[in-house]
Amino acid sequence: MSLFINASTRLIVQGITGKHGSFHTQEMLKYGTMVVGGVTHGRGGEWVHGVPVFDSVKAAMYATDANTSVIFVPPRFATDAIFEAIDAQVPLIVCITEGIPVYDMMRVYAYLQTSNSRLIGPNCPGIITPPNAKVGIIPSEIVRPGNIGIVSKSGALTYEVMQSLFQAGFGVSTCVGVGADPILGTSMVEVLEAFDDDPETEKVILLGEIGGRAEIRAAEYIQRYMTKPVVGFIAGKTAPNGVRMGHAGAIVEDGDSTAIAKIQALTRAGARIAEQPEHIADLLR
Amino acid sequence: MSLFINASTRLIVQGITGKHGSFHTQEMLKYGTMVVGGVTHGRGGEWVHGVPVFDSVKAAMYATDANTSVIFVPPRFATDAIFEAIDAQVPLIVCITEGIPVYDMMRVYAYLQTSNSRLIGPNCPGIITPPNAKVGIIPSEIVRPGNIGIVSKSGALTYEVMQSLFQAGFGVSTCVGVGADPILGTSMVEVLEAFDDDPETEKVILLGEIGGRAEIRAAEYIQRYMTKPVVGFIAGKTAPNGVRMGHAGAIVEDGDSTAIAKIQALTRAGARIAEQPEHIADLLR
Amino acid sequence: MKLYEYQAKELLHKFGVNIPKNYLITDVHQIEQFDAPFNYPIYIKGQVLAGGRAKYNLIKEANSLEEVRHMVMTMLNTTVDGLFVPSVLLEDKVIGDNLYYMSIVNDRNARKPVLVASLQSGGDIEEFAKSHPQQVAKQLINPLTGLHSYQALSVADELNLPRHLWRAFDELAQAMYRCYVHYDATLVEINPIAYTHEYGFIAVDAKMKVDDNALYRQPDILSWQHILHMSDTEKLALEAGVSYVKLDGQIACVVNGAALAMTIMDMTYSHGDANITPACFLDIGGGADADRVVKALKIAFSDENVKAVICSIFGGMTRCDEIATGIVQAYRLLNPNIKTIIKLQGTNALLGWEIIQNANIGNLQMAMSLGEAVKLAVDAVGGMLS
Amino acid sequence: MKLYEYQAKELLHKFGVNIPKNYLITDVHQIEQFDAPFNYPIYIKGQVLAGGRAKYNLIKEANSLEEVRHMVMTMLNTTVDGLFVPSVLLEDKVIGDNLYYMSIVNDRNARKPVLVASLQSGGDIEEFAKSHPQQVAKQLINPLTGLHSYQALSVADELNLPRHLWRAFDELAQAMYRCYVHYDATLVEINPIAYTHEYGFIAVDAKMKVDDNALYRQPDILSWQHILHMSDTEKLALEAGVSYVKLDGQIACVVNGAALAMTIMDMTYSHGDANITPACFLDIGGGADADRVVKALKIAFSDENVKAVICSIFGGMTRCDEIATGIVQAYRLLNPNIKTIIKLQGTNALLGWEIIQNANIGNLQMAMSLGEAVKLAVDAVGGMLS
Repeated sequence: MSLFINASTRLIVQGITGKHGSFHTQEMLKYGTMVVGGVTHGRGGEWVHGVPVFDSVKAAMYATDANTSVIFVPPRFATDAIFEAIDAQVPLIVCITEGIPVYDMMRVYAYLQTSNSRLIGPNCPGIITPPNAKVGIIPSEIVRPGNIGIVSKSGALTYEVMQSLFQAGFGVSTCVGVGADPILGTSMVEVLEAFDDDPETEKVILLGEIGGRAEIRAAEYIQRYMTKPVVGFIAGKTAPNGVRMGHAGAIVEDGDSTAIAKIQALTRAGARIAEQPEHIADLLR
Repeated sequence: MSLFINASTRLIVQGITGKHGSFHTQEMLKYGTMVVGGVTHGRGGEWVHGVPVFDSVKAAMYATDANTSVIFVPPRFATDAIFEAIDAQVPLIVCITEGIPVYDMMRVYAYLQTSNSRLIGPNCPGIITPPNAKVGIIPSEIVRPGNIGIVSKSGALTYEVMQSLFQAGFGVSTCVGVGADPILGTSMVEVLEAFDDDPETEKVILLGEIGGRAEIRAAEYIQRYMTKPVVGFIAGKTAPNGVRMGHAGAIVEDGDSTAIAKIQALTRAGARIAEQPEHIADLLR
Repeated sequence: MKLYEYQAKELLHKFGVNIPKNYLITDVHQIEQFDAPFNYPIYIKGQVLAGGRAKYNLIKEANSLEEVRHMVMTMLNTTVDGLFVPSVLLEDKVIGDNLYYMSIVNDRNARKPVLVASLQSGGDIEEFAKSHPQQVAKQLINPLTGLHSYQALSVADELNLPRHLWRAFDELAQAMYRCYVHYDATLVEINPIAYTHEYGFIAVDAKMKVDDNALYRQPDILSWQHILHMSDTEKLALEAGVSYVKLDGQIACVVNGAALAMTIMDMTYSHGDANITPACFLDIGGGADADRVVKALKIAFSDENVKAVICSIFGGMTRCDEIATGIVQAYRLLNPNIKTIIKLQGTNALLGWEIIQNANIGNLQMAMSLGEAVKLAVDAVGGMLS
Repeated sequence: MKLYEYQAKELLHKFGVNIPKNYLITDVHQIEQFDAPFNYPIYIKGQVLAGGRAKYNLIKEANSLEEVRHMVMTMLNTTVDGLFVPSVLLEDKVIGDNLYYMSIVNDRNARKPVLVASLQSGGDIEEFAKSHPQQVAKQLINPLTGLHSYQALSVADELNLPRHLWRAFDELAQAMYRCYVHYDATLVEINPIAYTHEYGFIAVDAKMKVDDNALYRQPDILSWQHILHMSDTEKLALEAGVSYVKLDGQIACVVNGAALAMTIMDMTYSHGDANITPACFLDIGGGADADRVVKALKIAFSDENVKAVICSIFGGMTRCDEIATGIVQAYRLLNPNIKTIIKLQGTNALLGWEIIQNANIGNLQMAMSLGEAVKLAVDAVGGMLS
């Protein structure tokens, strides 16, 4: 078992003919992910790294019997791509795209509630379940199979942590990047729940940052329900108030959205919080 | 048993302080319907015919434990009234109002699919289950309890038929006016299904008219599934093509929407079709 | 409410649809002074609220200013097969490689808007769809989320549209959908659409219908209502809020409820005397007051063909006392030499009967059933005709 | 993107919100010739992208033309507490019986827009809501169906608003919501709203923020971007598509990913030497190409305080060879006397390392861990400062 993806994941790539879509299709294939199809409107019939391209998600689903889709299209087409995937009843949709307008995502989220699809992201690095399932852009050379679950808002910070785990000899059950946008398809809490239920996972790393209340809610969940130990790191202790720090979601707007408040809440909930990413491995021992 | 309403119906009237709302509240009360509350925004605290008025459906539902709402507000406020009733989780909503824009109703219908409410109408006369439950505007002096179910698109034509049944000695289990708008909350077929399941109903009268395919679908249903005999009448054999005949929905736009096509389909399905309304009673014997 | 071609094009253009350069003539003086810079040949298109204009000679091609003037003079303010021509549109003749069809229309069965497109243009799309289902593509639209690009593109795919046109095809569909939503249209149709290298997709002819029930929130469209060529009677009906359809016979049917009114029409037709038929359909709707009844009867009486009126009311929302008051007022006001057969039942029927009886007007006659009402009316007409 | 008060009011007014008569001064010549017909006293309001203007003396009352001119001269083109005043709004002083608060804002936790209103105006509504929860009413809005009137009315009810104001209150909320949707706002706020007999509800002050990610489809808003008072560096960052936050220290953090950049900032702060802190936050985002890196470094180098750069990239979407190419290009182009500590890992990291090494630039130094990168940067700054 593992979270969301595993060896039987059959993936289609929306935006497969684009620069990023094509590059990461190759990376995912290399890792062993079954990329069974791609979608670019108007490019059906082509092939990308040996993967057939279709003109619609529906056609790709029909031809390939896929169960997962990853979205690499530019932000102004990404909302449409998510709706297309939902309407084609893709069970798991992972949206890598950064820069989707918030209003669009609120509409997507409301629509998602009436469907059976799960959306991860947007603005996320995706999911990796070593040794051979990767959906998204997480570098795979820094991860080996193991029993540590990772849930994170960010990309690069997560990779830093994964590498230090790798160097310290730890392996990962699944790493899920939930994304850093204000409106996300899947919340940190939902991933914590899944880790708690996952027999492959023994300990969980939570990587957060300023902005929103996701980490506060995670702390509430950890305190009330979580049975497995959690180690955390929160970025942005020194970020100025009211300024958007890169991510659309990374902004201190009220007391609960500061790094300090989140660190305090998680600590109170029993999680162990690292001072800097490279200390996380020590706290896992 | 009976369809949709019965002696335990607890009704609120949206638009109770209006001319029609107030008049028909009195009529429904006279008939014995439990009208437990009314709603007019900004008129909470008043009383109409002994019925307390509330400022919102939510407040009325909370205070009265109602299970049904009837809507008498003017067309430009009626869409909002239906959304309010759906959001307040009223199980049965009957909308009498005529003249709601089609686009609004398409939105309402799509939203309704994500809820547990049933909508009857709009632009319908409502429902009556003799001897003491009436939601809407169907005149009650021309109906007695019995075993004939009636499903109809129209108001006045239905009353004519009810009166001739009354004079011929027949009684009615439930009469449901589904409405004559292009987009309706509940279709004729859904009502036929309910009649087929209703132990109180032995025979069913279907009253249709030109426009749409509801009667064609009813014919398909009757042919395939219906166990009880159906007698029908379709108005508009002589209506000119392409002209809207009063109702927003009453317009011949294609072959299936003519009275003749509907009469043929229903006849093929085994229903007996009356030449004029006053002959219906004869066909029931 | 149907819109004229030039109105539909104006609205579509606001939402980004390309239309040919054009010039509207509504007054004969305009054409006397006309000298707009067109490249001949240009189209001369009589504006009427109906399709199939070519067969009425309302679409012509002019090759010179002289011809333009002559053709406009011949069309403007004429009546062709019952259709008045209030204006003439002069328009660049667009030469496109291919002609397409696209519309957004309410799909009553699906209870959703639907995008319909075809590589085949002109003619009746419904008929064409039946005979060539492969050549017409449709996508239902969820009105809560709107038309998705992927849906428009899947239509393009289904039609085997050349791929370099897909984006433009999607943009056209999106523009039409925005226009449809913004104006509460029940139909937005471009037929044909041409594709040219200069403009991309461009609307050669366009149709639009706007939901009458939504006109209250469409001030721009409502302001066009006065341009519609309506008879005085139609105007009166519009003001009174009654539904009026003129027919050729002698018996006016004034009824609350469309189905009942149609039923009475049907019964009149099937009465046996083919010379005596309905004069009009007058649905006064639910909850009519006395004033609306007066106006409805005024409309009925104003038709010279009308020899009798059937006023059949079964009150639900409608209150029969209001109806009776209206009838009496109309007779006091107009005192027509026409019989009105009255059938009142339902809400406050007894009060209504009383009002009629107390008024003591000789031309008012009561009926107890639809059959009786029709019979009395036919007899009254028969008496007058013989 | 934040809008100025006068911009927010202009947009709200388009959607039907009443605003006081006003006049915008952007140029000192306008005020020399100014003689608009106001009734004194009028408000003189310096336009800045921040709240609490009263405490900066940016909101004043003028009683004569003389005073108007004097006040405008004092405010216009000044910088108050770091805020530049590019324009001054002259505005009718509205005298209302009561002042209200209303906003539509994205509720991140509910993942929906929310309507917020209060009978209490001015100040921080979030703080006020915490201390007086009874006096602030909220309604979550389903973005697929929009703001229903019943919701606005229930807010009016909850606030015990006088009932004769309910319809107008609903209309105001509807207008604000339409404005919010139309312009992809993340906040539309009127605070305070006055109620006057002449105008009904009227916006005394207004704020609006528009989603940066949606600016591509908001040409009107985008055209206002040039009016924003931005430093050259901020303009460069905007063009390059990098996220730039200026800070007061000496170490520029050029990173792909906000969280990692903030982590490096946090680590720099906690390094021990309180005099050595970050100079800026520069998030080059995912998938940056060489050109974007060049621009980011240009921004970093242009700050005189910058004594060292940390460029830490963990490539996922980003390819380290592109990053390395950009760094080398920037040094070839600008040849700054500043050390850049480079940490490259992930996608194509080896290629990146090679490019850096082959370039053979003395000021480029590699680090293997975040800790090492921060230490090397702090040492470099320490060396220059001592």
